[in-house]
Amino acid sequence: MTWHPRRKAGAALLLMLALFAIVGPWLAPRAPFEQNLYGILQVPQLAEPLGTDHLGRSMLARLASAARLSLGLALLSVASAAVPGTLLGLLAAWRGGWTERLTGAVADAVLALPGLLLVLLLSAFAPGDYWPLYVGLSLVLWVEYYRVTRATARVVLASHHVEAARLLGFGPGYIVRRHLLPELAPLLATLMSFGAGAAVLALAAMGFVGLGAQPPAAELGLMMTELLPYAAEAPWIIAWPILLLGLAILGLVLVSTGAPAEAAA
Amino acid sequence: MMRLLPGDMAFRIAAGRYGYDMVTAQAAEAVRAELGLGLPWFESLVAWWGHLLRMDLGVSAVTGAPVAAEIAHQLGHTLALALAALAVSCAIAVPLGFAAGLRPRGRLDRLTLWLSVLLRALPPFVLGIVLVAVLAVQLGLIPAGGDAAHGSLIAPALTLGLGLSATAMRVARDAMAAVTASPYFLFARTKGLSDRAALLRHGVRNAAVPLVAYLGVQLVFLVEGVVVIETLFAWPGIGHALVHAIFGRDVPMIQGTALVMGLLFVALNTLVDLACAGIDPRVRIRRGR
Amino acid sequence: MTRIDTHPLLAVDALSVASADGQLLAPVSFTLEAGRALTLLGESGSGKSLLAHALMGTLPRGLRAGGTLTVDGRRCDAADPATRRAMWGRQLALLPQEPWFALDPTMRVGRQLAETHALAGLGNAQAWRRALHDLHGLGMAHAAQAWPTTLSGGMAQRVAFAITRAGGAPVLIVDEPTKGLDRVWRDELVARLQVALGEGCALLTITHDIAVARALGGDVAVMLDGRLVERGDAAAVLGAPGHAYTRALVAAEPANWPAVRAPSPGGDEILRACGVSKQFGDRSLFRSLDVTLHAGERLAVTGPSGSGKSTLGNVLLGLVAPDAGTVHRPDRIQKVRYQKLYQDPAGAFAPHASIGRALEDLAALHRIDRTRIAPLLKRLKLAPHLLARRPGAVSGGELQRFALLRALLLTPAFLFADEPTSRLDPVTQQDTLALILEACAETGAALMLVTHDEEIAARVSDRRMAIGYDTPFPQCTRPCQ
Amino acid sequence: GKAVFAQPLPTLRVIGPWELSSLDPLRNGYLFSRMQVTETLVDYDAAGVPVAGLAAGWQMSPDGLQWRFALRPGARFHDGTPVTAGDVVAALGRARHAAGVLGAAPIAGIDAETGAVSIRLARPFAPLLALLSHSSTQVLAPASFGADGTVRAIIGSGPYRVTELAPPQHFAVEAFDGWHGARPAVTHAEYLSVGRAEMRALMAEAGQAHLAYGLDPGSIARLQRGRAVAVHAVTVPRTTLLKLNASHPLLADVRVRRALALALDRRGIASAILRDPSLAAGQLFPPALPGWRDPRLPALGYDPAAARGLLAEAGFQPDTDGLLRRGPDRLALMLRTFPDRPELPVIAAAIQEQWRQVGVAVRVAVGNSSDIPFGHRDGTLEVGLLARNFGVVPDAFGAVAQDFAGQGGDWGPMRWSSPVVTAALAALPSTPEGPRAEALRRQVADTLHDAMPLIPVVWYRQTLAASPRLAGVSIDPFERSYRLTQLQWKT
Ligand SMILES: Nc1ncnc2c1ncn2[C@@H]1O[C@H](COP(=O)(O)OP(=O)(O)OP(=O)(O)O)[C@@H](O)[C@H]1O
Ligand SMILES: Nc1ncnc2c1ncn2[C@@H]1O[C@H](COP(=O)(O)OP(=O)(O)OP(=O)(O)O)[C@@H](O)[C@H]1O
Ligand SMILES: [Mg+2]
Ligand SMILES: [Mg+2]
Repeated sequence: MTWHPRRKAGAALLLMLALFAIVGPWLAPRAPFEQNLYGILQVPQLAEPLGTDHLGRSMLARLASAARLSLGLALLSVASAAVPGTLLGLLAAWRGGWTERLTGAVADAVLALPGLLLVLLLSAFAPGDYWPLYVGLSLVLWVEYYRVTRATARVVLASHHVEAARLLGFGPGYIVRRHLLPELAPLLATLMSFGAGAAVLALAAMGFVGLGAQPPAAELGLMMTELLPYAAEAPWIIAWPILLLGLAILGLVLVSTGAPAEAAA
Repeated sequence: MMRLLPGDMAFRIAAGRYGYDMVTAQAAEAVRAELGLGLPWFESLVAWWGHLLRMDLGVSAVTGAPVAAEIAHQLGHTLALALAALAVSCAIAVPLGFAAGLRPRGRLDRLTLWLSVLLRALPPFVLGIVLVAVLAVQLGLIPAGGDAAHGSLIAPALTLGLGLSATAMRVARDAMAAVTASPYFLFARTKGLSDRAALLRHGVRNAAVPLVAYLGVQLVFLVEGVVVIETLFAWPGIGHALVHAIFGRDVPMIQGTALVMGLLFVALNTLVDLACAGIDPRVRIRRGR
Repeated sequence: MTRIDTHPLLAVDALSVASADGQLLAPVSFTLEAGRALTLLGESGSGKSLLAHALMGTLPRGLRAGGTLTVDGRRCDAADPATRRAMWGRQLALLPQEPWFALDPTMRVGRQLAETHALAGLGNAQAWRRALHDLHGLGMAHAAQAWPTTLSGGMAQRVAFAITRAGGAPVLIVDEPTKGLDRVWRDELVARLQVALGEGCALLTITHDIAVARALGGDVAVMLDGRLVERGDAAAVLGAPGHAYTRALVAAEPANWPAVRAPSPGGDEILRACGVSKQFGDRSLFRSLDVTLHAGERLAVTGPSGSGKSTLGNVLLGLVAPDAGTVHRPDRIQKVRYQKLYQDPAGAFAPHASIGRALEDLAALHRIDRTRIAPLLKRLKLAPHLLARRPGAVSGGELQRFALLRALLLTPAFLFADEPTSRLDPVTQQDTLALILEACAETGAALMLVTHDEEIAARVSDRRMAIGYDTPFPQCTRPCQ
Repeated sequence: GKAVFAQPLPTLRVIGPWELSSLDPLRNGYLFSRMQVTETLVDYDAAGVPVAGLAAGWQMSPDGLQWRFALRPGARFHDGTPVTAGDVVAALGRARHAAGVLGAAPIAGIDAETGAVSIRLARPFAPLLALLSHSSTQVLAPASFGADGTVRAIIGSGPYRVTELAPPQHFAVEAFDGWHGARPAVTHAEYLSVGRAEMRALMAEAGQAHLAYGLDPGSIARLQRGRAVAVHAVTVPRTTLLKLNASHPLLADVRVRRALALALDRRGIASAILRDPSLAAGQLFPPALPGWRDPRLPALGYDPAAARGLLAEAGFQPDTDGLLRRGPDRLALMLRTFPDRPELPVIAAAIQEQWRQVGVAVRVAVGNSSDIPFGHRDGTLEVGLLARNFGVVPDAFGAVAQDFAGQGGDWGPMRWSSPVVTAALAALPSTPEGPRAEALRRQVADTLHDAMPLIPVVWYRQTLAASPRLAGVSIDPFERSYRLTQLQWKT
């Protein structure tokens, strides 16, 4: 399979980010938690290539460890939202009737329950960990995939080619793979790439209302929250995590826009 | 469910009520006695349902005001903000996304891609601060916060809407790209419609199917997702209130809010479903069979 | 017909089409004159539709046009579609080969037509009246408020034609405008094309129906394998064909087919429908219909367009639930052995998977011997390299044959063939039908063939059914016990 | 273009982080007394001296058990009704709720007399005046209450009356014509709650707020550079401190507590997080509490080597990972704090790292503020980081007494007591102001400095960004009033 240059660029970008997450800590002069209260908010310089944060910690070291934690968890939360969301959406569109009504009601119920409550409940089981936050997020976020999938799948399922495939004896798995997914892929790819960014930002929002900040671990979203007060003084400091997140989203978008359905169009 | 959460409810409520300096064990015990928090959970739930049947949502454990009145006040603000943000996001995402989708891989497509990546990577509070710093402080165009001044809806709605438009723009673009590649769109053009007319009559409606489904979900998330914006811009909305209620373990308030929001969402979703079916007859026809 | 003075409206100079793999259409040059028809006949897959798209500037991505054309005095580079964009609908109009896909699924039929009338500067009300008038003239007065997905194949064909005509463009290119239409509507359509000619239009018609070519008169051109092999005055060429292929083409007209042997009746019952009725809205398609089919039997179904032939087949296959009555398919026969050839083959393939992939998947699913594919390809005159293409990148006739191939791989017990040869040139049509009959005979499959062509119906089967008339042919139904 | 949305003269806008979550004086009453809508019997001046409030004057019986407060003659509520002794008694009765400060006073009874209120005490209690200045004792007109006794409106007797109420964010006031004093220059004002410090700073800068309370250090630095606003600051009697569980096996040893105190780089924290090294807490009581603070005490220092020494003395040895152990126990602590004051989690992170340097493993849990008193009660709290306001009322005695009573109060030490402190606090209420009282207070300060049941970290400063168009701006160190009546518009 030949890859579109855009896709290659995206993959290269993601690879670079992964590399940064892995080797970054070695590049950094200090451990991510080491502070220097007398050298805060320093501008980037040779010793501190990305400057220091509000507690004089090395931004390079913190970004690298945040990249590892956040991007991994963001992908996890996207996957754990997209997979059940899409599957349920497909199921609802496929079966219609009470299956659709039931899953729809569940989705409504999830939306009606304050998502924050879910996240809080989950984080009560493992206080201080980040994964409950992300998993809690995906408990809410799957609805997005569910509804969008259902809406698109309904139209596709009404088409002749799906009817023909059924007549030819193909099962749901095949129809999903060959008929539905190619149609859904660009949309899902977009939602997922941006969803990874949304997950990180959602965590930033939680930090903003005072949830989830468990020092000293570095997490992209929470870094943005805690650096906000220093944005006016040292804008470059808060720019780093934003830049990193932006690059990650860009990489994902580029990789996914090369999806098969579009490449051949 | 609230009782599963860590921390003692009476203490939490006392903290919410009196401010943390004043929370003492005595205050907490007074709260416990006043609200009957010692009761087993099912008794309080039954009591709540009983009140509910009489259309009574109770009074907030923290503020002591009737829940219904508080929700009415806050929900109105939140809905105003959510709708304004949705309008902003549509106003940005739909034209830009559609225009980008008309020429996939064109210059505008690339530009909007960068734009939406940037908007998606910027946390709303940073965006909000930047907007206020530029629009309110530097240019003095809009008021910065609070609901008191006229036009104070602008900054929060803009912030929220911009953030939302990031993904919506791409969804719109993908949908439109699919439409422009379709034979009926080509036929609409070869039969003589101008690009604009073809877009308006045959492009928009077809591209709207996935977009409406997506925006429908967004509207729902908006109501809760506004927390940050409400906190940042001192907007007296329900997201902000709900967060406080959850932190303060204000059970009547949470129950009331969840109930009202649940009803609201069911209504919204039904509306979105109807809209989807209204836009696309194929869905209706298949169901009719 | 009165002849009006002719002048060239469209002059084509060395127009060619190439893909990355090579040339699909060798350079052709011709002119289209006002009031004179040019009819393109030719082998299925010879490049007729590509020629039409190259003229319009609507070639699919990946294909390139070469040469130049002059429309109404203006020269355009064929490779640059931008110059023709402004002429669309006003100077140039194209009726695409797949009318079903050309209609916007989210707009009612009447409005799609009316908006085209409005382009001529009519007010909304007047445009709507014109649209109703058009639909009425095409026998579809009741369909103005219908959604495109509810149209029958022939109805979609007629609507798309009306829309193409509505703009009043002087250069009219119509790609198989009569396929799927019964004789009455075919003649009506031809009459309308003649009216257009009378109004001074230049007409390029692509068709497989030689009767249409004859009726239109003017010039005919015959295409084979991406090049023009013969052209000249219609009567002359069709009366005394010069090229061997043209001769074959004319000889293969269904009217010239030898009558086929009726199959020996008997065999197990394959399908029994008792008292089935179906109506959509307040339009009743058929009422209390009984159909019984035994192994090896052939039933030809005819009827006016939109009368419910496809719907009947869908009811028998269980794809559409009847309003009343029952359909019985014996349990001993596997479900997948009830097969259907779709009226619109383009809609019946997953658009994003290559044809080869689709066949491969089918073979894997039902453990079909893959060596059966190659001989069938050959028999259907399908080039193996087409397997790598997606359904959108082959010609309509090619896809129709692939659909047949796909159905035959499953050795059907019952085959509902909905206009299986309507997109094929007469030669291929004859071959293909022969293949269908042969395959059915071999496997003892019951065949239900829908066709608008009485000649074909007559030659395929003695058992006939006509629906949409007040009294169905008495012999087609057998009472249920 | 800057002037487009700036308010024209009449309405003064005050913004602060506090939300108007309730009208109840016990809950959010302070906003109304700060905006000078309501009054308390006693008021305090900038020097911390009690002055007349709603009470024109007061007398104490020689035994200190009977107080009589004469009401200001002619005092009227905003609805025109006169303020009666009965109204005051009712207000004080409500304020004796468990969550009100008055609950701490040994009050035997409160009686209405004509034009006066008398309070009987069970024992002498000097800080009574201070308690009577607390906003929870504010006096509301009877018409303020609904049939069920809940507060429905705010009808006070101060120089301003409420014109608009939109909880939880906003309310507006205007000068009250029936006020006995001179008509203030600021005739209209409003309060708006804005949660984020950054936004408050921006609003002040944009001219959309005239007084913006509570600024973050980053914004202060920026505002001071510009000329758009004047920045005022005053240290307030609030100390950010670590509350230690003295019964915890690891913390029971005073050497460990001292070591933990020595391991803190307060100057670093103060300069990095609060941007003012002078806020490093040299002792528990801040300079804003002159009576309590002992100026002779050596300021707490930063000496990690000494800290390690003390820990070694206490039996802790470094493990391979550099963290300390004593036998099977790791020197690991859980530090609880809460985000209500945004600097607390940041300080917690700094402390975590500084303690790690001397070998103490700390896990930080940022939760709700009530987790600390709750953890105090059920004994699970190990270390809590909090900001304690000793100036809830102008006399810090109330807060101190509450914190150090018995084994320690909810916001004071935990399971720690000292006979010296107990005795001093018992003696103070009946000790008249003078060298003797001063000595007692010093005893308290010195004992705390030595035993370290609470580790002071930094002091606190209240900041205010004021519009340059205002004259007479000042901050009340006791956070009782926004002093609207003292403001003047500059022409
Ligand atoms: N997008 C494409 N890419 C590559 N090849 C194509 C594409 N579309 C059509 N072809 C090939 O070009 C040839 C001509 O196709 P065309 O559709 O013009 O045939 P046609 O003469 O119209 O046949 P029919 O009568 O069956 O419609 C066919 O062999 C077809 O496979
Ligand atoms: N889902 C539907 N809803 C409403 N009407 C429908 C639907 N499907 C088909 N029809 C109508 O039923 C009628 C019969 O359709 P059908 O496709 O069976 O016709 P047909 O005999 O196959 O015609 P043709 O020869 O043109 O293909 C048409 O008038 C069509 O508009
Ligand atoms: Mg063709
Ligand atoms: Mg049909």
